Amino acid sequence: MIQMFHVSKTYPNKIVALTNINLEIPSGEFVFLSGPSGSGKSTLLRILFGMERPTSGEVIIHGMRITHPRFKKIHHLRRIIGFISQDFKLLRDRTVWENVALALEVVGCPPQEIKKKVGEILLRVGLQERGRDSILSLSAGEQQRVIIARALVNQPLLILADEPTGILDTRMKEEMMGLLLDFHQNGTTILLATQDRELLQKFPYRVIPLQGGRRMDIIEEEVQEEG
Amino acid sequence: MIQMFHVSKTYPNKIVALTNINLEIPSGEFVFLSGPSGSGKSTLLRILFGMERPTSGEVIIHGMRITHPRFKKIHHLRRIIGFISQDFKLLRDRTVWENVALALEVVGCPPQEIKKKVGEILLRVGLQERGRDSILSLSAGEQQRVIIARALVNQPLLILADEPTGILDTRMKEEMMGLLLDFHQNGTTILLATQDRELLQKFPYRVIPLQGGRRMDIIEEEVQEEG
Amino acid sequence: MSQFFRYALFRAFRNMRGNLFPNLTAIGIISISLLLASIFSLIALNFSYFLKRWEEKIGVIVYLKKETSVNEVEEVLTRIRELQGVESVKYISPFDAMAFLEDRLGEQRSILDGIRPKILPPSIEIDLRREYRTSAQIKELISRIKTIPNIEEVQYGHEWVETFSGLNHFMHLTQWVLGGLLLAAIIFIISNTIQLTISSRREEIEVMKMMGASPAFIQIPFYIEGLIQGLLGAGLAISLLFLLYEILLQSLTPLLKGWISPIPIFFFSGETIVAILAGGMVLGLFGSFIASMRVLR
Amino acid sequence: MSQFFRYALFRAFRNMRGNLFPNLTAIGIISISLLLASIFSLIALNFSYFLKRWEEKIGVIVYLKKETSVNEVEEVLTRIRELQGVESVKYISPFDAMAFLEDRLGEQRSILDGIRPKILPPSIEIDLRREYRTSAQIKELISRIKTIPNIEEVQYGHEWVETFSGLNHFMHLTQWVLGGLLLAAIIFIISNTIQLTISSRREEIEVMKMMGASPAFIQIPFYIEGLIQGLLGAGLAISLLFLLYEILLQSLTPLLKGWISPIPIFFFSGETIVAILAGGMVLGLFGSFIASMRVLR
Ligand SMILES: Nc1ncnc2c1ncn2[C@@H]1O[C@H](COP(=O)(O)OP(=O)(O)OP(=O)(O)O)[C@@H](O)[C@H]1O
Ligand SMILES: Nc1ncnc2c1ncn2[C@@H]1O[C@H](COP(=O)(O)OP(=O)(O)OP(=O)(O)O)[C@@H](O)[C@H]1O
Ligand SMILES: [Mg+2]
Ligand SMILES: [Mg+2]
Repeated sequence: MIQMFHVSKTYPNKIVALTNINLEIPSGEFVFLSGPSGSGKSTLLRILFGMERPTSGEVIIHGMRITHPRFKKIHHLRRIIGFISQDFKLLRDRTVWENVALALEVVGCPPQEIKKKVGEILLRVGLQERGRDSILSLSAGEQQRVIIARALVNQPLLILADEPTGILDTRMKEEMMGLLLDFHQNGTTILLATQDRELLQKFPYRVIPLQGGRRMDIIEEEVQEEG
Repeated sequence: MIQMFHVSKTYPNKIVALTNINLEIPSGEFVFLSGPSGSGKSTLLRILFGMERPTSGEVIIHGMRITHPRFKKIHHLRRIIGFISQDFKLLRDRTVWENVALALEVVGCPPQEIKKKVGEILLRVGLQERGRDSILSLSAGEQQRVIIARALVNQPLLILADEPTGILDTRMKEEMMGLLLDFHQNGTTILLATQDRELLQKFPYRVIPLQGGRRMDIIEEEVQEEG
Repeated sequence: MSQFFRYALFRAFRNMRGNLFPNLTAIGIISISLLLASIFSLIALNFSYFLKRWEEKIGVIVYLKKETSVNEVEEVLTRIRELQGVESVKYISPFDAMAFLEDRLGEQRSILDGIRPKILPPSIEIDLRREYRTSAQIKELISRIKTIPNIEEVQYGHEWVETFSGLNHFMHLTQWVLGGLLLAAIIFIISNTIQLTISSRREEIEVMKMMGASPAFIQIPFYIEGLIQGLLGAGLAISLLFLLYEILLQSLTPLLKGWISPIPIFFFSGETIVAILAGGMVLGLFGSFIASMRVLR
Repeated sequence: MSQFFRYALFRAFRNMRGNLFPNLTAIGIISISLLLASIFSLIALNFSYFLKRWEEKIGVIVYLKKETSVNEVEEVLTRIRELQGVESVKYISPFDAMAFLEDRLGEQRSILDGIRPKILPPSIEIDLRREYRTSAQIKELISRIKTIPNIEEVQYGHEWVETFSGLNHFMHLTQWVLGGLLLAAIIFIISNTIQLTISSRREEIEVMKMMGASPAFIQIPFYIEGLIQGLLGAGLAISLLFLLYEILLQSLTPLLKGWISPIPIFFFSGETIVAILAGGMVLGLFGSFIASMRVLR
């Protein structure tokens, strides 16, 4: 369960990224975030991940009031979230396997379990044979799949995905959406920010449209759902 | 004029990215490179940019035999090429303006000209008001536009673009394509690698399909042009 | 918890191996800083030992009249012994004085050929209690001695006494001021050097934070690294210093035999070496603590 | 071309300002390295000056029989003057000898009270030409002197001669071996430190290469940076050394007046300071050269 009350974000350079966002996403829902470049999609996701504090408003995730000025347990919050984002890159001097395993190491997962889980997720993203390769030897699309694997390997309760399919080809795009839908079926809440009209048209989930720092009307939302 | 003769590339980890590519692109042509993830699109562009040497074969660009073992003037080659690529990032501790200006500084452009050209190109990509902002304060799509501006600011003779529109929204995608077409109109050769079926369908240019390290048949090329 | 530390240790070693170059640089720089500091303390140690030996030499010499009889000498000795501040007294006969003179002249003793000891005056050397070795108190003592009969002249190394207190003062000042400056410089250098090695892993730290790593998980390997760097740096510094010390001593001792032999040159004691190693570890830990505060925010 | 350099200079300064922290660290580390090296050379300089003064003292003393007449002394002087390797001779009368003895005994000169100069023997001091100041040649000279009549004894500081050649040998060894090691260590440290400052801009270098920057365009600002770092580091080192030197001298001189005054302690000459500054620049340049070779590939 994610709740946002009157959340606004104005960056120090006076850019208003979000104005008065009110949102409730029940556990297990699949939601799209959409809007043009600069409309605040990534800002909203970063706030949910505790990377950015809203200028005003409150955010409650799974009962944690993460906007509380003395909220200190950000790492507890992050352990239940899988964030698929270009913001934090893969480590270029490590192998594919090591990059994915790091997500489990930092939460103190025992070695055997790491081995099992990393093997499984690499199989799911089609990189089972690239585990020992360096990140530098992957194509752009392959790197994107490692980022997805890293975010999902720890079976998060909540998945935040920022344009996860932008540079994937059609087949891979479908496979990755399939992977996310599997998680969804198992009860994971999913927030997916995308500008890909194909995706929005194909999947009948709720779309939260953002527009240059103000929430658009529900009317417009319906228009887009039809288009 | 770009010529590739029997170009093959096998990476040290035995992945065959390109096999026996023969290609001739006359000056001024607009060409698409397409193929699924891992099919060698970026590898081909990196070879043309002198970032990677082919395992065998010859490449001649504007009369420069860049595959010659004693070819030393890579920086001369790069000065006539604008490479839109995720491979070399923007400098995060500089402003938008500084990032774009760097491309002119390194070729010894006088300050007044730098000022004029950077101003013009930022206007073209719609970031005229963000010049003084830090790269870190840009959204993903805005950063991608800075990368485009940086590649184009020096009026290159040849543009290599690797998935330049992957994370742009529809309006921006069209504007950026418009920008590339303007350059094309002025005689610039353009090689654009993309998996975006929308683009391939919309623009009637030659498509060079790559597939997992071997050139696909012309028959298949035609199939895709129809699809 | 033990597994946590085992894993932290494992990561610290892996990081050091993976970042061999900045780590070696850090160790080298730490060891040079500590070498400088140890050279300084070694010099201070030897100098203060030298001063202590010198202090022991501060004494008063009383020359007796040449015709003083043995009984009279006995009386003078007894009266001096009773004075406040006198530790011990020693009678130097004219023969002893002659022997001393010959010894003092060394190679040039030939010029004494034909001199009879008899013409030299007998004298008494007075050792003072430590707390009476100050200018003022010595002067008072001397005025008392002068009242004793049969005394020709009283001498004391008054220049020495003044030099001595001056040097002692200087030593203390230097030790605290220079030592403090040196410590500050070392902490600055070590923390900055360690910061450079941490900076080179800023990306990794960033990613680990995003994956939900606890602050302790991120920092503890750096503390361990700092500890190890400090320990290795201190060990290297002591080894280098010992090497230098040995080379210097080995080359100089046979050459200067009988010349500096009364001033032995010491190396640190075992306890001091352990203390330096521990100090290196503390500095490394402290340096990585400061550095990680700055880098990890 | 001039514009190219002006721009390179501009970029070097901008880089240094933008990367203030690694640059200050580099300068600090360079200056500490150079400080170490300068302390070493300053000690060597003073030691070798001390040795030179000592060398001048190597001489032979000839004691004459007590009853030697003035004419006979004249003859001995003439014959000695004619010997090979003799630079100059000086007659020391018994009165001179007495004065020397009193001087040598200092505070304890009272023991000489009542001694007549007459009982001391007259002597002749011989200064040797520099090239004759070796053990073997002095021994030969002495055997010649001994054939001259009216001579009681011939003495020479043979321990001194041996010590002296030993020390001279040691000095040369130390200067070359230790100096070489120090230089290697300094180059290692400086190039590694500069490499760390360059590494922190690896991304920028990468991007500039991709934009078509020529290798010279990328490297020259780093060379300029290295040059400036070396210059500032050397300047800082000399300033620190001078401060140390002044503090030491100021505090010690009044205390040890008459004690070490025959051994003046020197600071570097103006030319040497310029040479050290130039050396710092060369080291910085060389360090950034090695570093950029490694980082820029
Ligand atoms: N750290 C920051 N400082 C200042 N402004 C920022 C910062 N981050 C984002 N912005 C601005 O806030 C607005 C929203 O940015 P955000 O990254 O949320 O957009 P977005 O919807 O993710 O866009 P895109 O689709 O291009 O990724 C943009 O105009 C951006 O320039
Ligand atoms: N440096 C490298 N070392 C080893 N293998 C590499 C290297 N770079 C690329 N490859 C491999 O070569 C193949 C082609 O890579 P390339 O980046 O050219 O693909 P691409 O067509 O650009 O794919 P994408 O659409 O995902 O960017 C991939 O399988 C990739 O893993
Ligand atoms: Mg975004
Ligand atoms: Mg690619």
